[in-house]
This record gives sequence, C-alpha cells and structure tokens, in this order.
Amino acid sequence: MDITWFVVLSALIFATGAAGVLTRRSPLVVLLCLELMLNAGNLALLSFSRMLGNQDGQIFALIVLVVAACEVVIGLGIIVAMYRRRLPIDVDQMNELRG
Amino acid sequence: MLFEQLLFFVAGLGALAGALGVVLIRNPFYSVLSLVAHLISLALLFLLLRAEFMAAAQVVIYAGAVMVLYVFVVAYVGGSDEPLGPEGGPLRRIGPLFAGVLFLELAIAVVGSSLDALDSTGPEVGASFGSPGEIGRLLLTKFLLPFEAASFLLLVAAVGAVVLARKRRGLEEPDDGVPTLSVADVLREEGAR
Amino acid sequence: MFTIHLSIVVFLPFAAGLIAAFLPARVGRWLVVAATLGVLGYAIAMIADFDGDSGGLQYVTDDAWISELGIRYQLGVDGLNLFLIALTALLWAAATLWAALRTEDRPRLFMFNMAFAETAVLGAFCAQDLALFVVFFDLMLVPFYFLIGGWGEGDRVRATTRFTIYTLVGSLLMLAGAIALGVLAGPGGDLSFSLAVLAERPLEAGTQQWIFLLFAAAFLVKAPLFPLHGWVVDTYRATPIPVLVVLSAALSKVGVYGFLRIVLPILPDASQHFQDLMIILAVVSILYGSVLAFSQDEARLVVAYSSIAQLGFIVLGIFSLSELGSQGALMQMVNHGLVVGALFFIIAVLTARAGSTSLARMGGMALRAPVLAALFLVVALATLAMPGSPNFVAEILILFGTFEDKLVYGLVASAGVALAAVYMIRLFQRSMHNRTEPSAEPRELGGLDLAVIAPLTVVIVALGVYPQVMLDRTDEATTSKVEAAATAADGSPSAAEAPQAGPPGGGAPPGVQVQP
Amino acid sequence: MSATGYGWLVLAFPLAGTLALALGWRLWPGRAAGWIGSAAILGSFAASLGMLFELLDRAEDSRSLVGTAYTYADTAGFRADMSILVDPLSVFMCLVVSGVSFLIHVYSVAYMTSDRGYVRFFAYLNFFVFSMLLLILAANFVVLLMGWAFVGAASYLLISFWYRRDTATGAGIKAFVINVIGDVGLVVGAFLLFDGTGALDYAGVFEEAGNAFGRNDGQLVAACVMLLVGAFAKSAQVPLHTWLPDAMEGPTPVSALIHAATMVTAGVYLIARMHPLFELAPAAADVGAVVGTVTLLIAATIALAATDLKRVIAYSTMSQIGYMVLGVSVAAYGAGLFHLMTHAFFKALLFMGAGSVIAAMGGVQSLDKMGGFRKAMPFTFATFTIGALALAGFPLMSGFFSKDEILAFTLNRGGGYVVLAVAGYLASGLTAFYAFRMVFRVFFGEPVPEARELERGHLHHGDPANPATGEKEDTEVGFPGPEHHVAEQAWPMKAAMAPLALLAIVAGTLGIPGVTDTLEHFLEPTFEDSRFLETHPSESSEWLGLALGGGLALLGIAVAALVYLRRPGTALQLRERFSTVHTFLSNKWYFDELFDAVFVRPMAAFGRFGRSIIESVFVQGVLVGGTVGAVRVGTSLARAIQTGELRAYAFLLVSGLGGLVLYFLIVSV
Repeated sequence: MDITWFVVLSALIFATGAAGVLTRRSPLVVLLCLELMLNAGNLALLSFSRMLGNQDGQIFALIVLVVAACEVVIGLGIIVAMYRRRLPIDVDQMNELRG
Repeated sequence: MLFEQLLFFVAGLGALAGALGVVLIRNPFYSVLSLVAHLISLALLFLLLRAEFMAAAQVVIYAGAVMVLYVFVVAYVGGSDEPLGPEGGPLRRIGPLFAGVLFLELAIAVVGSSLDALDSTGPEVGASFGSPGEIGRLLLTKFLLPFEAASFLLLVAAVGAVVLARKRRGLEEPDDGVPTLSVADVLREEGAR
Repeated sequence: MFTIHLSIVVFLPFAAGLIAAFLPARVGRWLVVAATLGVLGYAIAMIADFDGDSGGLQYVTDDAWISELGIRYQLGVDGLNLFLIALTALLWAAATLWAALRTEDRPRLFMFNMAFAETAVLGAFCAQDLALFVVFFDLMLVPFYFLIGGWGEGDRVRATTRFTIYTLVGSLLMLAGAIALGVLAGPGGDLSFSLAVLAERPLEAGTQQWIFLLFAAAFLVKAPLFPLHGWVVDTYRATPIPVLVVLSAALSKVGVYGFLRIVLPILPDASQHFQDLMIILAVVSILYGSVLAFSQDEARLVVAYSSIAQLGFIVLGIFSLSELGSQGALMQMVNHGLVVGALFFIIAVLTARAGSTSLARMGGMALRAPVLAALFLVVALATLAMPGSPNFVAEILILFGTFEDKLVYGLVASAGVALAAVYMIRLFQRSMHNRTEPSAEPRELGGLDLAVIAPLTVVIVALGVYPQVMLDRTDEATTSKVEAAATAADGSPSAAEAPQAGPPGGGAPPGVQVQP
Repeated sequence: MSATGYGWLVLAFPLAGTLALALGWRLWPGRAAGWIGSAAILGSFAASLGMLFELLDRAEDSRSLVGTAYTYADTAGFRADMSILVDPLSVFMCLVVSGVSFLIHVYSVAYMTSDRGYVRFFAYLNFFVFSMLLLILAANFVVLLMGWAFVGAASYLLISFWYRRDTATGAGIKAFVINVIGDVGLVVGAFLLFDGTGALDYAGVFEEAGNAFGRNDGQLVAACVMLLVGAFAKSAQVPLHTWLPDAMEGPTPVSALIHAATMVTAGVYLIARMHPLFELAPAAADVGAVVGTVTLLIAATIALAATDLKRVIAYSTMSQIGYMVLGVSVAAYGAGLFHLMTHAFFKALLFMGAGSVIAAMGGVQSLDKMGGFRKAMPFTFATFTIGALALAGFPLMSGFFSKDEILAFTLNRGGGYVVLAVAGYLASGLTAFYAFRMVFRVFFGEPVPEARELERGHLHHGDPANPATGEKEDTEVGFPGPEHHVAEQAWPMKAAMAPLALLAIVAGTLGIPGVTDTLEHFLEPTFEDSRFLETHPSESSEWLGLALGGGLALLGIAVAALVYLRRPGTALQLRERFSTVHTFLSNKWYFDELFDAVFVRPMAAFGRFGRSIIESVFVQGVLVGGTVGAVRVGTSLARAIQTGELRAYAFLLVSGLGGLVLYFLIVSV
C-alpha cells in the first residue's frame, strides 16, 4: 500500500475528530474526539516514519501517546471535579474564563 | 500484496467507522466503545506500517488502560443521552463544514504533494524495524531527554489529577473530619487564610 | 585586598529576598535588611577603593549572554554611577529598615519585592550593555507594580494602572530605540549592544534624531519632566512610604542617568540638535513644578512637584552640554535622592501625627517634636539648595554650566531657585510652625524613625561640608560623557546639516541653533 | 598664632556654641544657655582682637592674608576653597559684629529669661553670628554665598521664633524668600565675574577684572548690578526692603542684632568689599548710590507716619543703611563703614531701649498707647535719648560725624551727586524729627497706666497677645510669658546698654575731620587701590557740611519738640490736613500691594490655572489618560476574543490551522 493512503486516512480521521470537537457538547465526548485527532496524528507520524525508514517517528508517536494519557487524566479529573460540584457537564455552559 | 491491501481497507474502514461512531453516537458510553473499536483498527494499520511496538502499546495502553478509565468516568458521571440538536449557536452548525474544509485542504496537500516517496510503500526495512528492542534502544540513547521529560510529565499529571479530584472541605460535602493539606496550603502566606 | 564583584552587589538583595520568602517573616525581613546593609557596605568600600583619576570602567564583569544577538552581560562602575549605586544602597537600606519595622501585611512578599526592586535598579545603574540596561530598566517595573498595587493607599488600582501603563509605554519606545540603535549601528549583522562599542559607531544625524526621541520619551517619563509627569500625582498619593522613597529617590534617577550614560555619548549629534528643546522642557519643568508645588495642600504632592522642578534642574545641567553642567547634574541626582528620601520619611512621620497628608491639618509640630523639626529644617534647607548644602554646589554648577552657552534659559531657571525657597519653607512652616490643629497629636520622633532619618541627614550635611569627596571621583567620567555631544557643535562631519555660526573654540551662542 | 589662625577661631567659637546649645538643648539649666552663647561670642570678639593685633604688627602692604582649610569644590575649571580672607576690612567688620553681638547676647540673657525657647534662641543667635562672621571672612564667592544664605536662614528662624504667631511665620517666609532672591542675584553676579575672569576667589577676580573687562564693560556692569541685587535684598534697599519692617515680629534682641546692627549691613560690606569692581563699573556704582538715596528718603518719610515703635526704628534702619550704601557707592568707603559702625552702636541701643519699653507695656508696641515713661524708666530714657541723639546726628554725637562725612563726600563728587547729597541732607532733618517723635511720645507727656504702675514698682502684665493681630498668644512658645520681669530691673540688660550708650557718644572720635582719622587709616590697606583715595573733601568743606547737618538735626528736633511737646494736638491736625499724604505714608508707599499684584497674585493664579487646567486636562487627561485609554481600547478588543467558550476557542484553533495549511498550499503552488 502506498503511504499516501495512510496519510489521507489520517487526515480524514483528523477532520472527523475536529468535527466532533466542534459540535459535541459533552466534555467527555470532546475528550474522545481529541483522542481521535491525536491518533490521527500518530498515524501520520508512523506513516512518515515508514516512508523514511526511520524509527524516530515512532518515538514521536510514543511521546504523543504519553501526552494523550496525561491529557486524559487531567481532563477526566476536571470532569469528575465538576460533577462533584454539581456543575453542568456541558461545554456551552462553561465560560468562567471569559476575559 | 493483496492481503495487505485487504487488511488496509478493512482496518481503515473500521477506524473510520469507529471515528464516526465516536462523533455521531449520542450516548457517551457507546462513543467510548466505538473509540475502542477505532483504536484496535488503528493498531492493525500500525502493524501494516511496521510499527509493531506501537501497535502493541496502542492496544494495551490505549484500548486497554485509558479506555477503562473513560468507561469508569462515564459510569460515574452517568452518561446521559445528549441531544444532537441545534443548541449551541451557529458555530456548532458550521463545525462539520470547517472540518470538511480542513480535510479537503489536507487531502489536496497530500495528493498534490511533489513528494515522490509518498507514492511508494517506503523503503525496505530490516526485520527489527519498530521492534520493542529498537524502540527501547532509541529511547535510552538518542531520545533520553524527551523520555525523561515525558516521565516527569506523567508524574505531574498524576499529582494534578489527585489534586483536582480530591474531596474538598466545606464546598458541597459535609466535613468528614479528615484534615487535608494541599500544596497550595503550604505556599500560602500565614495570616492570609 | 579583596575584590569587588558587581554581580554580587547587584544580585545580593534578590537572593536574600528569595531566601527570606521561605523563612519565617520575622527572620526574613531582617535578612533582607541585612542584605541591603551589605550592599551599602559594598558601595562604601567601592567609594573608598575607587580610583578617581581613571575615567574608565572599574570592577568590570563581561560575559557573553545572548551571543547570537551580540548581547553581553556587562557590568561596570565609573564615576558616573559610583555614587548613584551608593545612593541606591543607602536609600534601600533606609527604606527596608523602615518597612521592616512596620509592614504587617504579607511582610515576606513585601520584602521580596523591595529586594527585587533594588536588584533591578542596581542592575540598571551598573549595566554597560544597552540590552542589559533595557532589561533591568523594564524589570524595575515588576516589583513596583506589585508594591504599589498590593500595599498602596487610597485608589491604588488606578494609580498602579496609570503608573505601569504610562511608564511601560515609555519603556517600549526605548526598547524600539535600543533595537534600532543596535541594528543600525552594527553593519552587516555584526551586532553589539555594548555601550562602549556603540559610542564608537556614530550614526547618521537624521537617524540619531528619531532614536533620540524614543529614548528621551522613556527617560522623561521616568524622570519625570513636564509634560510627561502625569502619572506622578496618583502614584505619589497611593504608594506606601518606603516604596515612595526609593521610587522617587532612586528610580527617577535611572531616567536622567540614562541621558548621561547612553544618550549623550551615543547620540551626540542628536543631543546637540535637541539641546534647545530639552532645555526648554527643563526650564518649563522647573517653573511649572515650583509653582504647582506651592499651590498644593497635600504634603506628598508638594514634594512630588518639587521633584519635577529638581529633575528639571538635572536635565538642564545635562543638556547644557557642558562639563560643569553635567557634573552638577550628576551631583544633583545624588543630592535630590538624599533629600527627597528624607523628606518622604518625615512626611510619613508627620502624617502619622496629623492623621492626614493635608498641610492644613498639620501645624505646630515643632513644639513637641524639636528633633523632628531640626532634621526637617536641615533637609528642607538642603532641598531648596541653600548654600552650604550639597544641593547648592550642584545647582551652582548646573547654573554656571547653563549660563555659559544659554544665559537666558539659565536666568529663567534661576528663578526656580527662588521659587524653591517659597515652597519648601512653606512646607516647613505649615507643618512645623503656626498653631497646632486640634486633630493633630504632635509627638517626638521615635528612636527607630530617628535611626532611619538621621543617617540620611548626616550624609546630606557631610556632603555639604565636603562636596569634593564626590567631585573628585566623578569628574573624569562626566567629562568624557559630555565631550562628544559638546564638540558636536563645532561642526563634526555628522553635524554638517546643522551649520553652526558659533565662535571658534566656544559653544554655539544661544539661539543660533539652526533647525534643519 | 597667625592672623588667619585667629580668623578660624573667630568662626569656631560661635559654631561650637551653636552645636553645644543645639545638641545639648535639654542639658542647660536656667540661664546657662544664655551665658554659654555669650561666652562663645566673647571668644569670637577676643579672637577678632587677636586678628587686629596680628595685622597691626604687619607692614601696611602685607595686611591681606588668605587662609585655606581645604578644597571645597574643584571640577572642570570651577574651583572654590574653604578659605578666609583676613584684611583690615574683615577685621573691622568682625570687631563690630562680634562686639555688638556680644552685648546683645548679654542683653538677651535677661530679656529672654521667661521664654520657653530660651536655649533655642541662643542656638539660633550663635548660628547667626557664625554665619555673619563667615560672610565677612569669606575669601571667595562660594564661601561668601554660604555665609550670605546662612544669615538669611538664621534670620528666618529668628523672625519666626515665636512660631505660633502666623504673622511671625509669614514675616519669616517673606524675609527668607527676598533673601533668596538676593542669593540668586549673587550667584548670577558671581557667574558673570567667573565667566570673565575664570576665578571665584576675590584676589583672582580683582586681579583679572582689569584685564578681562574694560571700564563700564556691559558684562561687568551687569555683574555688579546683580551683586547689588544681593546687597539690596540683604540690606533692605528699595524695592527689596519690604521684609525688614515685617521682620520686627521677631524678639526685640533679634531686631537689634540682625535687623539693625549686623545682618542688614552685609550689603554695605559687600559693596565695600567689591569696590575694585564697582570702580571699574561706575555705572553700577551709580545705581547703588541712587538706590541708596531713594531708600533713605522713602524710609525716612514712612518713619514719620509709622506708629509701631519697632517699625519706626526699622524704617530708620533702612534709611541709615541707605546712607551707608550711598557712601560706599560714591567711594566714601571709610565714611560708609564708619557710619556702619556708629549705626550699629546707636541702633542696637535704640532697640534695646525699645525692648525695655515694650516689656514695660506688656508687649504692646504701638506709640499711640505709650507715654510718660520718663520717670518710670530713667535709665532707659537716658540711653534711648542718647541713641536718638546719635541717630539724629546731634552735634558731637557719633552719628553726627559719620553721617555727615558721607554727605560731604557725596557733595564733593560734584555733578549729579549734588542732588543725592541734597536729598541726604533733607532726610537727615526728617531723621531728627522722627527720632525725637519717638522720644517725646514714649517718654514725655501724660504717663499711661503702665508707666504709673511701674513708677510704683509694679510691672504691668497684659494678657499676652500678638501686637499685630490682637490674637491671644500661645505662651508655650510665645513671649512675653506670664512671669516677665525685665523692664529696667535686670542687670544684664543695663550692662549691655551702658557700653553701647557710651560708644554711641564717643565713637565719633575715630573720625573727626582734621583731628582724627584712625578708622580710615586702618582701613586704608584694603582700599589703597581705590581711585578716590586721594580725592578727599577739604577740611573746611567737611566742617561746613557738619555745620549744615548739625543745624538740620537741631531743626528737626526743635520741630518735633514743637509738635509733640509744646502743642500736643498739632500732629493730629497735620494728619487731617494732609490725609492723602498720611495714608500714602502709613501704607508704606504701597510697596507690599505692588508686590502682591505683580508677583504673588499672578503666581497664585497661575498655580490654580496649572492645577485645574494644565494638570487635569492636558497632563493627566490627554497624555496619561490618552495613553492609558489607548491601551484600554486595545485590551478590550483582546478581551472580546476571550469569550470563555470552549467551542469558540476550538473554532479559532481550527481556523488557524486551516489558514496555515492554506497559506502553505498557496505558497507551494
């Protein structure tokens, strides 16, 4: 299979994830969509790694995996904290940070 | 060759379907399960790209550990059905349009790229390419610093999660009598309480 | 024989402040006081050790910092900043001591900010690299932002906002000027911001002029000079006294010091070109500040406007572009710092007794507080440049320097001397003499207040009796700084666009300045 | 010890006295402070005598010595040493100043007894004497300015000594500010000289002046006129005189010391000291002569109408200083300084007598309320009358010789100077009149209750009140205190007045035309370079002048006797008859109002304008407000983007990404 296929697929998954982030209201699902985007990125990284025959890209992907894990931990922690404070779990109703 | 192509299309469609499932299914619980399917499909694609270690990590860490976390949280928070309706203003409606434009741009960029190597299956690589041994060697030599930084990041995230999710006194729950001390308490000046 | 490392001098307060932040408050505050005293000791040792005959830099520290941009970590002391460093050290010692005795609200944070501010000001005085100077110059704002915003009185938010934004805009203009200077003066990417190097790379007269204006804006705002003094009123009202002391006494000197250190040597043609403009601003500041000083009822504002007038004198001395004038200006910087510091402490004491900063609510303090009255009298007389005070020596040098070329401006400025007598004696009389207001509780200075104010007064008197101790060490350096700008008048190549009709060997006669 | 060594001692005594009194203000019990202060001045006087004898030992042409202690300021061609000049002129001045000051200190020991600020008073007084001596001994302009300004400051402190009176503090400010104007004049003058000669020390300036400036050179004349501004401010010459009458708010010994005997003569000293310059710039000297004459006339006329006892003496001081300024300006140095000395004696005496009377009156100073003290205070009467006779120029008294010598000298210059001399003679008649107006109104006529009480041995104690406003006095700082028993009763006061009375009578013998010229001869080394040294009026013309002056004095006294003794109602009739003139005179020629209209009010108006318009509208409004406003607008734009909506941020991010990709697509095509 040509690398192009993989890269285009990665772009498609990325766009799907972006669409999810832009449309969904539950922060939980927004986080899931972020995972999609990160994985799309990983796919692209691995594709290019294969294309160049260089394993550095795989290390990159691994690091992205770590970052994703951290993000999940913090994101879910925030959601749990919000839940426990009886705050609405809805991204449209969260604007505490308005300047 | 054919097997690889077949596998690519099966896995690719699976990944795509999983992704669409995440975005479109209204029940968060099913969204999570859909993401698991997506991740496993992706792991297959990783195998095709000769990234055996990453594929394994994807399945074990992501589809296994991380998704379990999601499931727990969904179960805890109580995943209610979310209306996919029009609430959320105009931005929400044009969201897919933006995503589509983004995909188009990226696709044009990839397809129209003058990078010839994209149209190949990549160079021949040795059997150890992407093996855990190779990755481990790289991590402990060339990428030692990012590796350490990543581990530190994980530590910080873990502490952060504890701080975020711990019980707080006097807010919404009755005092359980157990005094808690946080980092913020240590840094605060005396007399400022 | 011990060696003096400027980096230690500069960063000692900051380090102490940082450590003190993690110690118990009662220990921490005295640690900061000890550090400021250490810096003072260092400064005194430096004055004693200083080689007055050499005009060059001493105790130089010179390391690469950001080598890609040619920025160096370059510190040094010469006659120009020697006494300003000592002044900074002395006032910070006094101010932190004062604060250590009474700050109750978040003392460690307060002390840390004070220490941080001292480091920034010392750094700005010591810096011999333009980029480093700019860094310290802007860094000064940070602690003062927190000090005024966090411990201020009255409408402190408004004061802090105005102070920060206004001076920051000035600083940004200077940053632009500094970058332009470094880039334009470094042909072919050979960048250097070292002041010594820049002084040897003269720019086109036209380029110099707009860069001059950028620098002048920053320095005049900081000084402050009319009409850029708008931040003064709110800030002086709101700032807590120990902060106000260092703000008015040391911080404002950084601006005028910048003229001598940077503008005159590096932009000589522009300095010559804008000489009249600057002198007019200075003279207007003198008169305007004086007149407003005696129509104020609030003690702090009297001193605030008097500072504008005094800084007018300093700028006048600098832009007389004569050796006498700059020498006087430099001396006046130190003297003004001393008297204004003492004045604010005294005003704080008075305010505590009268319960108000309004002069109308004070009065008659002298009877119950003779020591306070005596100290105030000495300081007030020094402020109005009474002969026999160091300020007199400074002002006579400034006036003599100005008279040489700009007799008319000098005469107008000397009216400011008489006006100074009016507002200072009025301040003294309104607070010390006449009847006591019923609401005021006159009582004598406490021993600890005395320990802060008396040393400042002693230094003032000592400098008045023997000013030569200062002139001896400063005159080589000052002379070398004015030289370029003073000779630019005689038709150096880059000044060709401003032809001079001056007599040979002398400066241009007043009013012959031709604007292109 | 060398003469300069004595010179430093002259300065050291009062300085030490000041420091001892000021730093030990709580230690000195009772009158100790007064005696310490007096002893310090006595030491100064002794050291002055030491200087005198040292000088007399030297040859006449080497009687000018400079002693330098250290370099005061030396930079970029500006050089000033801490140095003193000892020559006959400075020795003469030191003797007069320290001698008279000593007597006034002794007088004050008793006079200030009940004052709460006793120690403070003597600390100030010693500081004043130190400053005055520094001024006199200075060998360059910087030290001169120091002494000059210290004198001003000391005078400020002493005028506002009773600082609870706002009239006193107001007068102090006025005096200080006018003195500072004088200082500025001196600074400018010193610069103009420095510019021409490159020197700041007298010797250097005088030496170079001849080479640097031509005769009546514009710059030199300007310099001398600026020096005159300084001299006029200190010596209360028109138009810078308005502070002197107000300065009478100070305690009476202060009026005697500062505002009669010593400080106000500093201007005369300055002109005498700078005589080489004034002779090079006769135009400036003429300015001095004319101003001196105008002052002596104006002051004499105001003194006719003033009713405050001390102010009458103050105006007479102005007038007499006018004579001295006239004298030294027309190069009659010896005569001018002679008059300075005799004036110091009799004027101090007059003030001391006035102080005694005021004490007897319980602080009241108005002539209208006094009368008939002759029997109650015989000693004061005698000494005051001696002082008045000397002031009036009664034949054979000291003032007779000194004043008339000035006028004779002026007359001798001929030309326009004759007019000045005529004015001087006219004023001397007026002087005699107002001097005896005081004597007759205070000591003759019907005794007032206070006088009667005193005759019976009781001292009247009025309610302590400010004589100017009638406001109740704060006796914690305000004098006279409740237990004030000084009139005629304290021996130190008599001990001070008696020698002065003697001197007021006999001091004239130092310069009787044709008989003695001791003083002039002693001063000669200082003035030997004067062009006018030899142009002395002939003896016969001097005696003619003396006869004329004596006649005028007698006439003035006779008229005063006629008006106030023989026909007591005459004065009132005259006042009604010439009410316009009287109003004009009692308003002091409207100088205060003039200054108010020309300087004070415009300045205050500008201050208000500056505060309300320039400050709030332009400086704070447009400049600061504009800058801050611009930043505010910018930040509110930035804030508008910060909606806090997660989705909005996500959109921004995606649009940014899309834009970036688009950019690279376009670029790569």
